[in-house]
This record gives sequence, structure tokens and C-alpha cells, in this order.
Amino acid sequence: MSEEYILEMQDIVKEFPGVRALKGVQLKVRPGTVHTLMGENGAGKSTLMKCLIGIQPPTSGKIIFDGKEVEFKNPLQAMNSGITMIHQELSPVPERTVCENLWLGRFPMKNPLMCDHKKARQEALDLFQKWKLDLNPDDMMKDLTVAKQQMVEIAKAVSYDAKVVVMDEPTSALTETEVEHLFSIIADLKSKNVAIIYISHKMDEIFRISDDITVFRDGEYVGTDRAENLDVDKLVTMMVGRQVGNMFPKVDCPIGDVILEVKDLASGRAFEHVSFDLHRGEILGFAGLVGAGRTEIVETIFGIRQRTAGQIFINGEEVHIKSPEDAIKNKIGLLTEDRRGNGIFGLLDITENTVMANLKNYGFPQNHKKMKEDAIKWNKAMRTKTPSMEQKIMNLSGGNQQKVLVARWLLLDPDILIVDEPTRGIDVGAKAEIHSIITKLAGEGKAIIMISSELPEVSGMADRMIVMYEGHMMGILNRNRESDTPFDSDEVMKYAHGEKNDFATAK
Amino acid sequence: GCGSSGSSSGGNGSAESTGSGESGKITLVMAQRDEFLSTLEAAATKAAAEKGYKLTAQDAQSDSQKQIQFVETAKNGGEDAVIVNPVDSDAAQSIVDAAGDMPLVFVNRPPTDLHVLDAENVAFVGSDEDTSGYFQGEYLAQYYKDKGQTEIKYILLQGILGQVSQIKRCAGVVKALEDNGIKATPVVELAAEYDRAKAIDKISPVLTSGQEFDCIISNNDAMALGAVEACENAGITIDFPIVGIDCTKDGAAAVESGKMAMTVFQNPEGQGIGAVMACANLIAGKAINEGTDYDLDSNGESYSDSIIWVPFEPVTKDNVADYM
Amino acid sequence: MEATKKGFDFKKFMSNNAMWFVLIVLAVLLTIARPAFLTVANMTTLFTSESIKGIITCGVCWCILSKGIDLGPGSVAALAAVISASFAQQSDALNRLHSIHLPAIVCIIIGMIIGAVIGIIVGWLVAYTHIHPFIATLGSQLICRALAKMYSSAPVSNLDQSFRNFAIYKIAGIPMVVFIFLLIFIISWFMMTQCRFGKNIFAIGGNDQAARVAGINVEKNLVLTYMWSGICAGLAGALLAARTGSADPSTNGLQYEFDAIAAATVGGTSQTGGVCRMSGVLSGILVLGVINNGLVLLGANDNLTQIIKGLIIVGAVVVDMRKNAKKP
Amino acid sequence: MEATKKGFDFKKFMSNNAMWFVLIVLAVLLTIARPAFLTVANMTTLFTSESIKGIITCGVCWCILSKGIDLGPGSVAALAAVISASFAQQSDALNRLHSIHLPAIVCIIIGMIIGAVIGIIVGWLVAYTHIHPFIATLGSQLICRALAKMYSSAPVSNLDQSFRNFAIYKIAGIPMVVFIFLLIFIISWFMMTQCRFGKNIFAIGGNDQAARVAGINVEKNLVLTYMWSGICAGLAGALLAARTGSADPSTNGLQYEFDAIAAATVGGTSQTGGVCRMSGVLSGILVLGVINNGLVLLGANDNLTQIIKGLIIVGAVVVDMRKNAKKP
Ligand SMILES: Nc1ncnc2c1ncn2[C@@H]1O[C@H](COP(=O)(O)OP(=O)(O)OP(=O)(O)O)[C@@H](O)[C@H]1O
Ligand SMILES: Nc1ncnc2c1ncn2[C@@H]1O[C@H](COP(=O)(O)OP(=O)(O)OP(=O)(O)O)[C@@H](O)[C@H]1O
Ligand SMILES: [Mg+2]
Ligand SMILES: [Mg+2]
Repeated sequence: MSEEYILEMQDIVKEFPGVRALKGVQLKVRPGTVHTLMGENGAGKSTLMKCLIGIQPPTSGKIIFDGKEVEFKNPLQAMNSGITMIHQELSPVPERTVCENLWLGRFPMKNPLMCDHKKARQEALDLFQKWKLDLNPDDMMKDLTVAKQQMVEIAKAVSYDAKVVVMDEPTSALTETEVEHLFSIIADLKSKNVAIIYISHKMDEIFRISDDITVFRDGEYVGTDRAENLDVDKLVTMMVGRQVGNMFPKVDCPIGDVILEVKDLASGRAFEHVSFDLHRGEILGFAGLVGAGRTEIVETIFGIRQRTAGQIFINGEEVHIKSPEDAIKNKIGLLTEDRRGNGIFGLLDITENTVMANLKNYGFPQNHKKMKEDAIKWNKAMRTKTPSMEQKIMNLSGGNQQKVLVARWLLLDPDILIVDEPTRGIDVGAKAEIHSIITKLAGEGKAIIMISSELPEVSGMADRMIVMYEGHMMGILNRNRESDTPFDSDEVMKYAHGEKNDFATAK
Repeated sequence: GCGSSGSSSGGNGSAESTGSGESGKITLVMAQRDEFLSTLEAAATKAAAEKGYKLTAQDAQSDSQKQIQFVETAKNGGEDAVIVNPVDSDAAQSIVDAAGDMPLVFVNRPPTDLHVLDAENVAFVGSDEDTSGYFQGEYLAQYYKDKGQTEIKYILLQGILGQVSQIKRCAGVVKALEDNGIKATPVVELAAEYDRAKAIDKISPVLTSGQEFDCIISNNDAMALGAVEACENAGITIDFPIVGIDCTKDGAAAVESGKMAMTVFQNPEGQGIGAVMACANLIAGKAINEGTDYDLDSNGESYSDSIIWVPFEPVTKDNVADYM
Repeated sequence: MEATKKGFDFKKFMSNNAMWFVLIVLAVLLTIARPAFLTVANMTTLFTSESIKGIITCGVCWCILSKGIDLGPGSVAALAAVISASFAQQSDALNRLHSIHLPAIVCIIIGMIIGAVIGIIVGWLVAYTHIHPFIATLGSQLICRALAKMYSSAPVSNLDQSFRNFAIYKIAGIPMVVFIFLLIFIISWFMMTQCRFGKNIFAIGGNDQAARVAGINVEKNLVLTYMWSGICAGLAGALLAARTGSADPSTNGLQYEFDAIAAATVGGTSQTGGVCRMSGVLSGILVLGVINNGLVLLGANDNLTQIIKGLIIVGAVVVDMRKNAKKP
Repeated sequence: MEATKKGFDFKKFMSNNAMWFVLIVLAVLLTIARPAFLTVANMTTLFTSESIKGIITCGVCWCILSKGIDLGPGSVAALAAVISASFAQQSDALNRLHSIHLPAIVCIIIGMIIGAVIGIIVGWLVAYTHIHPFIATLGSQLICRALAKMYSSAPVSNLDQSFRNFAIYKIAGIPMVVFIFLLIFIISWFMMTQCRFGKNIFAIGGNDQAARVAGINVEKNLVLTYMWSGICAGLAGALLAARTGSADPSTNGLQYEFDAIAAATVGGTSQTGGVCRMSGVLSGILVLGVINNGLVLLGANDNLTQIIKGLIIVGAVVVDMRKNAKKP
């Protein structure tokens, strides 16, 4: 490769207390290209990026940017030099407007003392227009959907005239239309000779936009190659060090009796007139765009959200679930989509995180030995990667945190397991594992509700699929067991965009 | 029912004017609400009712600013007079300013600068804090002279550091000992903030560590009683004097039972009644001590006719019965 | 989902200004009960007595906004009061602490500098050692009170008229201290809405990770926040001495921090950080002021006053919480 | 990443137990300076003095663990003290409040019930209205103090010996109050480490949303937390009256909450919730106790004592923070 590199990172080592997250890795990025960084959860991708932009200084190593050796002390220095980043974990300031979030830390000034609110708003509008973003600078950040918040982050990152833009799993909260939008933005940036470092676990995306791909494994550098020289299998082998079998190990198992019946359920305006039933051994998928109200449905069933109309029956008997406590008593489990917000207990260790929904089973006084045994058992089943069971969960990578949470619900052994975006931000290997566990549970006669914004995932796993649009059910599709494409994705998209509605009369 | 034969004389005055048909409002602003001031308040309320006034008490919670506010608000609300137990005696001038031409009586704690009493409408009723500690010192001096001892070591329990009463009481006792030829050195000075529990906690380590001392001097009875408790807890027989100030009910009981050697009676009822009488007299334009048994200040200063002294009285086992 | 309505949003306006309505209702009720309430004289009294706490509140609300707290101001005020007053004692003062005499304005500035220095130390601790502001400022509370008492064991009084005038000189019948409070309030408002500093503190209080990632120097801004709170406390202390004519180390400013925190919170400043409006803070200051003043006028027993005050503080915050009510 | 070493982790042990080392160092230094420090008599004194605050700390640490705070205990203790003491007055007491006389144990239980009721109210407010615990408990502080003063304007004294024995009766030379403190400590420890309740509070303090999703009844547990803190405060109040032989509504328990919060925090309880170890809390109580006791023995001036105390509290927390040092 003869091109000049805009960015070179050499022999980067990063140590945390008790953990060596990066063991001398390298990354070379050409200008005007999309350089994808791949690796399992916890491989050190985000850590390397944090080293780059000065959030966590590397323990050792060299960074050459634009021909000069640099060492950023804080993100501001990095931004001013021309490196910006979209962070993996969204971090908006919820109580402020979109405009203020956009100009965080660099609000335009009228004079050395006063901010220029007019200019800020106008420039925000110009920016949104330029990148065709559907955002209102006056909206409160907390009122936006996750997807829109992510779009603000993207707008923020492109608003600096950066030479390198780091995108750490930017699409994990986006719908397909927005992903397309992002890709057009990326194309535009490329044409302006901006380099993009792209991190994602979604294979289809990666092969669509990557020029170069670098793979890490366990904090070590595995290799870099042009995208066209690679395919999914090669890439997965590089990442995981072995072949990963079937991504969607769907096994058709006998569908049993109805276990859960939902009649005309509603929660305020978030969704209305939702009716369906769920059988033992069945995987019921919910598809739809982000903001379609799927999360709200399962939150209502689980008692997190208030039910304003409708009935819920379990095994034919009406239940009144007012809190997750009630739901768990009725043997329902919910793996929520907001891992950091309402999933993990960051300060507690893996054992405690695993058993937390299940404390009733450890008696009085609590049997700590049994807790630890159970935690070890289920985390082994999930292949959670951790130095020890005493590690605080906040020190694990996102994917491994997710595995601990899955372990939590498996330990509870619910009859009905609801999983909301179960594989968001999870690497391919772990994804396959989670899929096979879900399949296995269905095989044991459990009933599963699965929400995913990745259509292939729902298609690959579900026996039936309900498609939602703006809080309403649009259609229920049955799996075509014979076909290679069990669900017709064009059809699904029509429902998901509200262009087709089987329940129009029900309104 | 406290009040010795000689001290509850304010009652005489109020009896004379009962039924005079006056009706008005007086505000009493207290620095804080404690046992002493509550007793004062009760006596003042009763005396005011007898004189036909409605008395409202306010607690400034040790905030001299709030005190000014209370006075101003009383003025805005059209009160006839205001009685102030100042948080900060040095801030008396600003209270006088706030009161304007409304009759104002300081009670219990005198203004540091007595010249503020020169104004027509301002008076003071209280006891001379210089003497309270002095009585303690005189008693102790006599006690040790009788024993033939001229050098003593004492443990001092102080009130809230920086408050005038704490400063004057400490200074008074030291001065009296000195004046009477006793060389007194402190073993330790402990700030227990007038609180019984704090006094126990603070003095206990000193007692159990076996440091030598001859007596325990306390700025008030509550702390002295704390010291008594601490001695009993530590198994120390009280064969040395413990002296307090206030002559609270518990204090008097302790003097009677010999646990405390003496206390100094500060007459809350006399002060309360005297303050109300002074208000009534200011309003009526009479001499402020008219209708009371108390004398005006006799120093012949320009402000002397604006001061009523309600004397402190030393209380020992001999006369404690009068105060119970 | 529905599009939000354009134009005037009555509900939002109401909930944003709930405290002002509470204030008006309280004022009307009080005026009916005691016509003396709504007089120029009494309003002047009310504002004058709330000014000093109001100045402290203008500082403390910043700390709360930044997701912290400041328990120090009362003691800082006491320390600033004794020190600044000691330079303004009349030459014939009864108990003069030392013989150095400085112009009044310099004394006031000394008070502010003392506050600033303490604020910087506290802010440094909070920003760089990550110790919780509750503890850092509890420490400053203990230490400053003790320092004030060490500096002077008795009240510092007999102060220059020129010094006292900073609080009591009247313009159009209104004492200076009210104008100074308004000035500090306006500066606070200006910084909060018009300056980058304000925006930075909103960001830090709302999400310090986000602020840091956006390149905001979180540490520096936190130091400045506590410095500002310290300056306000120091100024309040100096003015307290000027107003009362005496600086009492043992009682000055006692519990002022709680009144200030209560006022800020009643005024809608959220203890979870990131939410504060100066207009709300003003309403909080005035609500507490009206309660203090009104209950005295009504001749309520002071124990009852405390209970009512406690209930109103809690009640106001409960009402205010409903607008931020979390979804189930 | 590499696996961490197995076996004894010295560094972790040190950082988990830093306060115990501080304690030992302090004790050694004090013993050198004043041999009277390390005597059985003085140790008994130290424990006795710290017991009542220790009991309050055992309650307050739970509130801090749950990401809250409790500013009420001092006033709650005062209220419980006057009320419980009023039922234990000797029939010939000088100023008997009323003529109802109850057995000593009932009086103590009354104190605990008062605390529990207030705790339940506060907990209910915190849990169901989402008002910040700082404000809810500031309200309970104001109100309980006023109620105590209303209940009795003078100290309630002349208490039954049987009532007083709950604090002062000595077993093997050690007063009962120490044993009661240890009992409360052990109950607290047991609940925190061995019971579901403890785990629930850890979860709630760490992430209340996640706790809810994990099926924990957040509201109920918060109410129980503040109830426990109230019970501890009420018990402490009753014992305070028993120990001093008098319940003073205006001074009892003043500022005890700060000492308790300081002790809990020095002992490693994190104000950001979710972190607390009872052994740490004990070390915190003892560190503050040693400072209080030692500085008296050294004959330090009280103002100096306050300054040193402030510095040690802040210093200890700074040292302790280093182990939790947040990544940027
Ligand atoms: N503050 C920390 N303390 C200890 N270990 C840490 C810390 N931060 C990260 N790690 C460890 O560093 C490793 C790399 O984490 P990183 O977040 O970079 O992974 P990643 O490749 O971005 O994974 P993912 O795909 O899940 O986002 C993980 O093993 C994680 O446990
Ligand atoms: N805090 C909130 N305030 C107002 N509306 C909200 C809030 N949270 C969610 N909504 C609305 O509820 C609807 C569904 O939200 P959400 O984005 O969680 O849907 P979803 O179908 O679960 O999508 P996904 O799971 O893919 O994120 C949206 O219309 C959203 O605007
Ligand atoms: Mg990552
Ligand atoms: Mg969702």
C-alpha cells in the first residue's frame, strides 16, 4: 500500500487494573476511505478509539495523525485537530434542546462574553438541511426517540470539519431508512476525503461500505485487508478464531397450547388495540421501525408501563400485572433493550447481576454459595468473557454485559421470555449463541417474544411475526416453513411503513 | 412554680393594672427557644395578658438578620411594642434602627453598647452577665479558702463559643477567682454548646483518663448536670464542687441533693414580667420600672433610667429551697 | 406519536411557572388576612430580609445545577463577615481586633475574595478528587465556622457607617442590599443563559460524561461553579455584617445554606442536576420570604411556623415534581 | 485480557480496609502522645460516647446506600427522646408532662415507633412522589424539631432508673448502650449481607430502573429503608434521654445527622449510591470517635478540633475515593 496514511496507531497498549485491554495493536487509516474495525465484544475496539481521541490515554504506543505524532489530552484537542467520534453509548444531555446538544462545549459566541443563540439556531438549521436531517433544534433532547438522539450525535460529529470521523456502532439504534441516510452521509464525507473509522457487528453493513477492514481479537491485532479480499466466513474466522455455524439455528418444534393471550391492549398513545396470542414452543417476532411501539407493548405486559386498556390472560386466566414483580411471579421474563438504563447494576459484580431477579430462591439467610454456583453455570453457558465472577459488570464490554443479562433471565427459568433487541451490539459469535439458546428454550416448550430491529434476525428466528407501525398492529405473518425466505421482506416493509394494514377496520 | 419570694415581685405590678382595659399587641423576639427563654416567654405572656396585651413570641433561631426582620415586620404589622432577646448583642443598633419609634425593650442580653438605650423608646431588662460567672468564682474562692487551698485546677464546660454569655461567664468566674486570691488554671476547656449530652461525651475522656482537677465550672446547668452524669458513669464520687448557672429545675434539684455545689439563679420570670412592664410603661410614658420591685441602673450614666436590673442570685444548698 | 402543538403552550407555561402562582395565591390570602402585608413598608422589609439569603441562593443554585450541593455558605459567610468587618471597625471601637482600617469597598471585596478562595479549594476537591460535594462542603462548613470563631471569639462590631451603608443606605426608600441582591441575581441569570459557562454547567449537571466527551473542561468549570458560590457567600457575609452592624462568628449565617437550598429547590432546581431557571430560583426565594414574613404577621407560634415551612417546602417540591414525573 | 491473580489480593485488601489502617495509625499516635488513650476505661468511654451516633449511622448508611440521604435523624431523635422520656418520668418529677407512666421497655419501643412512623412518611414521599430525599428529610428535620419543642418546651427529666438503665446499666463495666449499638450494628450487617432486603437496596442504589425490571418492589423497599433509619433514630433518641437522664427538645441530637453521614461516608459509603459495607461504616464511626476522644485528651482547643475533624473527614474520603476512581 503506497498511499499516505492520515492516521497511524502503532503498538498501542492499554492496561486497566487487572485487565490488559490492548496488547500492542495497530491501525492504519487512509484518507477518504471507510476503515472498519471488527472484533468480538471486548476485543478492544472502543478502547482503542478512546485512546485515540484522548478520553483514556494509552499506556504506551504511538499515534501519528496527519504526519505528526500526537497525544491528545482530552477530546477537545482531538476535535480541534480534526478527529471526532460518535460514541457507542449514547450520551445526550437530556434536559437541554437539540441545538444546545449540538453545540455542546463550543456554542457560537456573539462576543467574548455572550452566546449567539440566533446564530446557533440558524447554523443548526443549515446543518440539518445540508445533511437532510429531520431534526428540530428547539426540541428537548429527552423527548426524542433513541434514533433521533443518535441522528443528533451524527450531526454533531459531521459538523466539525474533521479529517477523521470515528463511528462506534452508530447504527445500533437506527432504522433502515436512517441507516441509508447515514450511509449517504458517509459517502459524502468520503468524497470530501474524510476518513471514517467504522465499528459495527452488522456484516451486511460492513461489506456494503468498507474499504479496509482491521480485525482485533482479545486485545490483539489479527490483521488488516481490503474489504474486497474478504467474505463473511473469512472475517468471522479472523474474529472468532474458529468457524461459526448457522447464524439462525432455527429448529422447528411442536407448537403447544396458548400460554399468553393479549386482548385489545393499550398504554396511553404509545400503542392501541394490540391483540395476539402466544403458544408454548413458539417464537413470536415483533418487527417494525424504531418508534413503532414494540418496546412499549412488552413493557406494558411486564408491568413497567401502565396499561390503560385491554386484558392479559395467562393459561386462560386473566392476570393483573402492575409491576415487574407481578410479572415475574407469573413466570414472565423481560430482557430490556436499554442495557445501561434498566439492565445492569454497574457497581455490582457478575454473580450479583446474574442472580438479582431471582433472590427469592436463595432463602434466608441468603445462600451465597448457591448464588455463585448458579452464576458460574449460566455465565459459562453464555460464554461470558470476564476475568472473574467478582468483576464489576461495568468493566465488561457491552456484549459481555448483555450475556450476563441473558444469563439472569435464563436462571429465572420463565415460561414466557420476552427479549427486546437481544443482540443489539453483540458480536456475531455471541449472536449465534443467543439465537441457539432461544431456539433451545422454545424447544423446551417455553414461549418467546422477540423484538428486533434487524429484520433478518426476526425472519430467521420467528414462527410468527407481528409488524407494528406507529403504535398499531399492521399485520400478522406466518412463517413459510418450506421457503428459504420464511417471511417476504418486501411485504414486511410495506406493513412496517404503514402502507399495508390488515387491521384497518379494527380501528 | 419557680421563683423565690423575693423575685416574683413583678406580679405585684401586674395585679395593680389588671382590668385597666388596655388592648394592644406586643411581639417577643427570642434568640432561640430553650428552657430558660421558654419560661421567660410564659411569664411574659401571662403578664401581658394581665395588662391587656396579646403577646406573640417568635424564635429567631440564632439569626440576627431574622431578628431585624421580625422587628421590622412587627412594626409593619402595627404592633404596639417589641421585646427583643438579641442574638448578637453587638447588633443592637440595627435592631433599634429597625424598630424606629416603636417602643423596644431588650431583654436578658444587654446591648454591648449601652448608649443605644439613650433613645426615648428603648429600654433594657435583664441580669448582668458579668456577675453570673463572678458569683460562681466567689463561691469557689470561698470554698477553697475554707479548705486552705490557693491553687486550683478546673475543668471548664463552655457554651457555644463566641456567644456573649459564654465569653462573659467564663471571664467572670476567672476574674472572681483572681480577685479573691486564688490561682486557677484550666485542665481543659471543653465547648459543649450548652448541651447535656455533648457535655457527657466531651468530659468523659478527661474523667476516665484520670487527669487531676479540683472542680468543674460550667456555663450552664445542663452541662453541669452532664458532668454529674459523666462522673456517676465513670464511678467518680463527687467530692469536689460542680457549679452551673441558670438554676433550672433539674439544676436546683441537683444542688439540693448535693450533686452540684451551687448554681446561679437567673430569674426568667422576673425578666419576662419586667420586660412587659417596661413596654407598658414606655407606651404610657412612665418610668420603666413603675409597678415592679426592680431598681433602675444606679451608675448615673445617660442611659441609666432605661435599664432595669433583675439580679442574679447565687444558689447553694442553704437557700436552694427558695428556688424549688 | 403526535406533533407537539405550536404556539403558546398553556400547560407548559403553567407548570414552568407554578411557583409564581403559588406566590400570588399566598400573597392574596395573606393580604386578605392581614392588609398590612401588601404595603410598601412590608414589601421592603420582605425583600431586605431575603436579600442576603437570596445572594447565597444565587450561588448555591449553580452547585445544585452542576449535580452537586454546597453546605458551606453559612459558615463561609460567617468567616467573611468577621474578617471583612474587622477591617471596617471604627477607630474608637470597643473591642477592636486589629488596627488596620480599610475603605469600605475594599472590606466588601475582601469578603468576596475569602469566599472565592474557599470556593476554589472546595471546587478543586470536588473536581479533581471526585469526592462528593456533600462531604467536601460539609468539611468547609465545619472548618470555616471554626476559623471564624478563631479569628474573633466575640462579635466584631462598631463598624464604619460607610461600610454599613453597603447594606443599609437607602435609595428611594429601598436599602442597598436589595439592589446588590438584584445585581447578583442578574449576573447569575446572565451567566446562566447568555454565557458559555452557563451552558457548560447545564451540560455537566445533565450528563458529565457527555460534557467531557464534547470537550468541555469539566474540572475547570466545576471549580468556577464552587468559586462563584463562594463569592456569593462571602459577599453575603460582608453584607450581613454591614446590615446588622456586627459580625458574630457563632451565629452569623447559621443554617443559611439550608434556606438557600430549599429556596433553589422550591424554585424548581433539580437535585439530580442539569435543571435550573433563575426565574424559578427567584420565585423560590420569594415563596420562602412570604412564608417567613406572612406567618410572623399572622402571629403564628414559631414552632407552628417551622412546621408550616417544612410542609410548604416539601409540598412545593412534590407539586413541582409532577411536571418532571417519570413515565411508569 | 488476562485473568487476575488468584489468592490473596493485598492491594484490594488494603484499599477495602484503608480506614482500619487509618484507625490503627491514629490510635498508635494518640497512645504515644497520651498513654491514657489506650486504657480499658477510655475505650469504654469512647464506645459509650459513639454508641448513640453509631446507632443513627447504622440507619443513615442505608439511606445513602439507596442513593438517598437522611437529614432527619437528629430531630427525630429529639422528638422520640421527649416523648419516650415523658412516659418514663418519676411520679414525683418536678415538671411532669403528664401522668401516664409506662414500663421502661415500652417507652423505648415508643421511641422506635415514632421514628418508624416518621420514616414511613418520609420514605413514602421519596418513593412515591420522587421528591429528592434531601428535601423530604430536610422537611422532616424542621418539622420534628418543632414538634419536639411543642411537645415540651423544657427538658423532660427525672426519669425512672429502669428507663435510664437501658443506657447506663453496666455489664462487665460496659454500659448497656454499647451493647444495644452492637446489636443494631449486627442487625444492620445481617440485613445488608445476608438478607434479600439488603441486596434489594444495593440494587436500588446502584440502578433503580434496573432494580424495578428485576422484579424488586422499589417503592416498598425505599419505605422500609427510611423506616429503618427512623427506627434507629428513634431508638437513639430514647437512649439519649436514658443516658443523659433528660430529654432536651432544643439541643438533643443537634447535628447528629451530619456526624452520622460523615461517619458513613468516611467508612466508604458512596453518596452516589450502591456502595456500602458495614465493616467500613464501623471503621468510620470509630475514626470519628477516636478524633473526638483523642483531641479532648490532647486538650485541643475546640475550634482546632473542628478544623482537624473537617480535614480528616475530607481527607479520609479523598483517600477512599482513589479506589473507586472513575475512569474519565
Ligand atoms: N474501565 C475499565 N476497567 C477495566 N476494564 C475495562 C475498562 N474499560 C474496558 N475494559 C475492558 O477492556 C476490554 C475492551 O473493551 P471495549 O469496550 O474496548 O471492547 P469493544 O471491542 O468495544 O467491545 P464491544 O463490541 O462489546 O463494544 C474489555 O475486556 C473490557 O472488559
Ligand atoms: N419519554 C417519552 N416521551 C414521549 N414519547 C415517548 C417517550 N418514550 C417513547 N415515546 C414514544 O413511544 C413510541 C415508541 O417508542 P420506542 O422508540 O421505544 O419504540 P420501539 O418500537 O420500541 O422501537 P425500538 O425498540 O426499535 O427502539 C414513540 O412514538 C416514541 O416517540
Ligand atoms: Mg465497544
Ligand atoms: Mg424498542
